[in-house]
Amino acid sequence: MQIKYFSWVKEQIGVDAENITLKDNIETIIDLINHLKSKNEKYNRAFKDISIIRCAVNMEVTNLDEKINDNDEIAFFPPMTGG
Amino acid sequence: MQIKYFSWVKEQIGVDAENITLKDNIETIIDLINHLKSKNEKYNRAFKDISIIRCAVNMEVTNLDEKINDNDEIAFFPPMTGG
Amino acid sequence: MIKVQKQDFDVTTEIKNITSLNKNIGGTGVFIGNVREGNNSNLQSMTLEHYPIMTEKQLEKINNEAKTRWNLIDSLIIHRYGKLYPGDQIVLVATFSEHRTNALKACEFLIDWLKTKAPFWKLEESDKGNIWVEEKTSDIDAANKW
Amino acid sequence: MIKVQKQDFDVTTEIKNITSLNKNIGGTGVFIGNVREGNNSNLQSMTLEHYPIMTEKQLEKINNEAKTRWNLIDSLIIHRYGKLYPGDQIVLVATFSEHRTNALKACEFLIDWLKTKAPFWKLEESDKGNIWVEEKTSDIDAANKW
Repeated sequence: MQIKYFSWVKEQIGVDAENITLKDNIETIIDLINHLKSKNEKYNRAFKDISIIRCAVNMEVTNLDEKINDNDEIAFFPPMTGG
Repeated sequence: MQIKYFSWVKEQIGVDAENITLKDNIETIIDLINHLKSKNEKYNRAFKDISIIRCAVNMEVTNLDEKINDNDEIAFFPPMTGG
Repeated sequence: MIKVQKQDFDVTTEIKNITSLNKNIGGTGVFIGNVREGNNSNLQSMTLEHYPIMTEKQLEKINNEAKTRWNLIDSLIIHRYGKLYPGDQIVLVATFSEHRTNALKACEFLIDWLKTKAPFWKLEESDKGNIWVEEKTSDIDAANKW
Repeated sequence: MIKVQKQDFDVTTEIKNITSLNKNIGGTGVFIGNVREGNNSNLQSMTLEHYPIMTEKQLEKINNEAKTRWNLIDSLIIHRYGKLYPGDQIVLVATFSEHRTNALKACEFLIDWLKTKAPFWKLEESDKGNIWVEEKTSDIDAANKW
């Protein structure tokens, strides 16, 4: 699974993308976030306030309870500020 | 007094402007219209339906009961279609 | 600013003349009106007559009204007169503000008021002959809503 | 049409590319967004990051939504990314219709939706340091009103 990060989420985590292999107990985006937070303090900080985290699965904006699987492209970012 | 005509009002009357001297019994625009209509059939036709005649006194849109005097510039025209 | 002119205008030039003077303009609202060929009548040309001097006065008044109602850094109306052809530009309204809402509302207001309050009259030359464009009820309603 | 690009755009060229193809366009609504210098922070530059491919998909979706809701002959969104400076153009929205109301409403809708639904993030570089622009409540409200 490829994960992409944008804006200050990317800055706090320190990479703009990474590949991980989904573990069996990760079924939803929120599971994935909890898994990432357990890895180290950078992820923990980036995902501290989940209310200002938005995510996309395969380039579609979704909710954090969305089911995911191994060949999805997941992206995490703050609220969008286009225009 | 100078009178100006625009659009089909001008076409029907046949001139784009004319000078007239106000008679004593002409106090308002509607008096002026009635005076003009008495002159000949062209005016009579142009001012036949007063509901689609607009007028301006000294370049300000006004109502037909507006008082006028000899040094005013009066204009008659159909509803404006700008933009 | 108000311009009543026979010649065409260049939208980029007109906008940059203003935005280049003020780096706090965040939103520019623009409306451009063009001569339509029309679906049935096969329009050949359209002649815009106007009332010189009164036109400038009226446009100035309408423009000032917009500046009173919305927080604008600047605004511009260019209105052409004379003989125009299908596709030609007739009118440009441009409103400049720090934020988009003021610019967009003022732009809509200006073109709505121009339709019924600017002393122009349009003669359409088509297969049907020469016909003066009549006032539309929808334009009166649009002007009255502000 | 959708364009996501680093380079600047010329408003006249972009509009004429479309109006020259259709002589039934009577009204064109345009919004141009520029980088504001700001009143206090003395902005030096603004870097727009975006999510390639998703950006195009989202803009296409938003643009199609406008075409579904209003009677448009065409519409165009150009959104820049990369490092921009005060006064620089960021975004162009242009909507083309037979009559002005459709064009103006669709234009307002498009810029409102772009604000919260287009995957761009703005980093402001100023005297205060580098600060990511936060979502505004007024922008969420503006998007939700449609």
